[in-house]
Amino acid sequence: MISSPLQLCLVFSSLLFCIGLAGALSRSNSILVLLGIELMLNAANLNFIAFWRFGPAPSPATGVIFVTFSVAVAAAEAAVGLALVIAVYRRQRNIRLQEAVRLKG
Amino acid sequence: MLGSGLLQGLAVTAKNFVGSFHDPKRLTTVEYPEKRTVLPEAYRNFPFLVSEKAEDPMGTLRCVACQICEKECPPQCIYIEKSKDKKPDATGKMQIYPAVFLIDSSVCMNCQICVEVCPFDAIKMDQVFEIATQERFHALLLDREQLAKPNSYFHSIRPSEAAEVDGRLAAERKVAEEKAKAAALAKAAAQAKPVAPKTEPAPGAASPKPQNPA
Amino acid sequence: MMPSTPQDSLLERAPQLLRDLVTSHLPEPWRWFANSLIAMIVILAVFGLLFAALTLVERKVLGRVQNRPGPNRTGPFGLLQPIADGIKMLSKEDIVPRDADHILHFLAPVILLASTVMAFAVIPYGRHLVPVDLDAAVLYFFAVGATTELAVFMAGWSSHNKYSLLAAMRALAQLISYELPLLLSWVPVVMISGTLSTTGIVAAQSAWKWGWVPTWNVFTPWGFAGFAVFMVAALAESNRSPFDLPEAESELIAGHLTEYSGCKYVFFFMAEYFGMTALSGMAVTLFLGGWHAPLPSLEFIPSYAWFGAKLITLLVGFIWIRATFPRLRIDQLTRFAWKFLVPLALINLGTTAFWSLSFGWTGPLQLVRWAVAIVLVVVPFIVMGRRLSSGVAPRTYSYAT
Amino acid sequence: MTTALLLLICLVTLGSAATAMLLRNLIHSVLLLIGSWIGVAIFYLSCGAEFVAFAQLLVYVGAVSMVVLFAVLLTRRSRTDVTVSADTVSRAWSAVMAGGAVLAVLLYGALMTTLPAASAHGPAAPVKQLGAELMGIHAASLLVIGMILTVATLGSVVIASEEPSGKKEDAP
Repeated sequence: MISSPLQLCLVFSSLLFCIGLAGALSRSNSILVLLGIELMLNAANLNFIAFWRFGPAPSPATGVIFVTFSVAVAAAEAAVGLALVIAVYRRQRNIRLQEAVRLKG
Repeated sequence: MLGSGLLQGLAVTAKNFVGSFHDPKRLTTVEYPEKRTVLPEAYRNFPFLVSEKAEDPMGTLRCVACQICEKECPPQCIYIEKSKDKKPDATGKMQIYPAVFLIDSSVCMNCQICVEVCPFDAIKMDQVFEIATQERFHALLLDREQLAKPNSYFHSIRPSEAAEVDGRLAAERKVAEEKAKAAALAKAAAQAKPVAPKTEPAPGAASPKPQNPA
Repeated sequence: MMPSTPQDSLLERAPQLLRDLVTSHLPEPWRWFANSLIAMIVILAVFGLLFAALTLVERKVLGRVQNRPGPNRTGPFGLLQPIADGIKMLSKEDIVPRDADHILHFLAPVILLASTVMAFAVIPYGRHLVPVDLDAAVLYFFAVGATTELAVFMAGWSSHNKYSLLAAMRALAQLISYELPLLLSWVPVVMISGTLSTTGIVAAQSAWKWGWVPTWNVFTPWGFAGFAVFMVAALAESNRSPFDLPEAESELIAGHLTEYSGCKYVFFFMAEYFGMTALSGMAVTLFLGGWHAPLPSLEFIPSYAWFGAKLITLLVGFIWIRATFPRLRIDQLTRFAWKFLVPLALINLGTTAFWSLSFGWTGPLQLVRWAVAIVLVVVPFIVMGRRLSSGVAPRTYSYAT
Repeated sequence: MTTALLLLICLVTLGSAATAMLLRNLIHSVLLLIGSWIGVAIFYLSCGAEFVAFAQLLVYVGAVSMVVLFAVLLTRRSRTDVTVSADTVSRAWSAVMAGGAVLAVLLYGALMTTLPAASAHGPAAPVKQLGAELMGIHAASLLVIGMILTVATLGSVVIASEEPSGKKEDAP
């Protein structure tokens, strides 16, 4: 069934994606949720490189450039996300996701 | 300018680094066990007993067990026991000698008071500082045999002071000999004219008692 | 490894000949494997010995600077001191605190040493002596360098000791705030030589101007500024002398290394020296013309000898600086990085842009180009230098003559 | 031999990612996740994209891991606060079910569709070509990325810093 290495990469990235998704959904600690999202982002990047490497097109480096940009954006997102987590922690002393419901500033 | 202080600092360390190779004034450390610095003459450490002759230290000890130093020692670290019999000392006079002479070097504070009060120059300050011992108590209690060192050693560590002490002792010995000679002469004269009046030889014999050195 | 051209001297081709002697008969996949294995073993051996010698040279130079002979008890002139230190360190008991996180406690030195040694893979030691010729070699070098921060954090956290965690935070603050000027300072070199691969950068510095002046990057205004910023940041990155706050003995005992003893401490100690050597090796490659000889007439000396000579001068420079400067406080240290080094490195980017744009100028314009470049480098240095120490009155020093 | 190595890297990355999501100790799970990021970087290397691998290594393992670890340290009250309390089993089960469903859809898509044959030689992306394209076609997006990064860092500093309003917080 897994004939070409491209399919191997696709299987690998979708597995990684689902681990990230399951992790993000199951854990109540917001830092782990953020890390789950980070994992899903990595899985997406993986697909880009897989298609660039094993894909049909000769070699436009758009896939590689796309991944560079997405790594940069993911870093910015991680920074802002964790800043939010710290702000939430300062508000309610613990970072359990279920208890972050108060919208008052 | 920002970097100028830094560069001056680097220049100083460079000068020190280069200087330490050729400038003896800079490299002052002496590599101790192999090379030793010459100790200043007045350096003193623990006391030692002076004996006249090296081959028979116990026989020719100058110390006459007068126990002045034992009384004078501030930390009371000297312990002397007088001998029962007498033996001739350096000037030939029959003197008591110390049967037991102990100095507790762990208590002694090198104050040299015993040397100053000793009328017979029997105890002097040594210059030995490598006295580490394995054992804490008995090894630091120095007895007569360990303390006695020949006069020649005293000359080697303190030439000027030893010479001055020897000069004084020799002068003293000469005075004592003349007295002895004069006393012997007077006695001989007394026996030669037994009929001579009784009172004349008595004062002669009393006067030549050796005075204590200052 | 590039094939060695026949016109090189025998000494020049010697390392490659020796290696081919051993691996030439192996079939292809195993031959590549054997070659890289030999490269690894040679790197570890050479830099292991250099580490041992460096500890001795450091203590000797520090001693001589303070007018004392330095270690001379073990062996003639103290030459066996590294062995003595090694035996002492390895025979010491390895104490791990009871509540420590044993896995992390063990992993921290391993990761630190692994990532530091991995950085040696891309430095060109000689004309044909490049262990791995990567296309993005310089980026690889600093990417691997970035993982050392992880190891510092793990060491601080896993020793279950308030003070070592605090010290790890201070060390991380220093490492992160000096990683930026470190990365920014070599961007001009890449802009001018147009490639990220270390062999390409060294090749770009191979020309001779007027027949005898080598065109190393350090002899250009932007190159000199970049070299200065790189060396200061390298000092901070490898926790050396004026920036050795993380393991300052007088303050936090041994910082994040307090709970380490015996073999693990030797790993940290070795990783610091390997980091210092790797960073100065990269400085030689980027700014001092890698393995090129300073004069064309000295070309007959093999290239790896030149690389070694430059490396050792830089290392002795590290030790010299350690012997001279007092330690910086944490606030001075970060203020110096953010308020002085980062702006200086950014302005240096501008200078290099001007330098590459004015590439075509010839004749009198060449002087104008140099003058403008020098002004662009010196003026910000003086202005920011004055602003940096504006609050402090000029101190008067009386130096020991 | 290379596909075997590739497989090994994939398994290691998946393993560390999965255990990262299951562990109680927060620091251990973050470090395991950093291990999976390194696995992904090695995967990029084996695919020949050197620049991206080192960029991932530098950005994720160098910087983002530090941000995450500092966040973990800042949001805990005491030493033992690092071990997170167990989640309810039902929540875990529903998450795994959702993940499984998504996985099924993705795997179906990946395995059933006929994908075009891979191009003959492995494409190379030398850094010089990347640089030329970044400065050429994608110059605008490069500036936008620069803008995003500066805004993100400034914003996160403002969000995470103490409130200047001096409102009395309850002692931690």
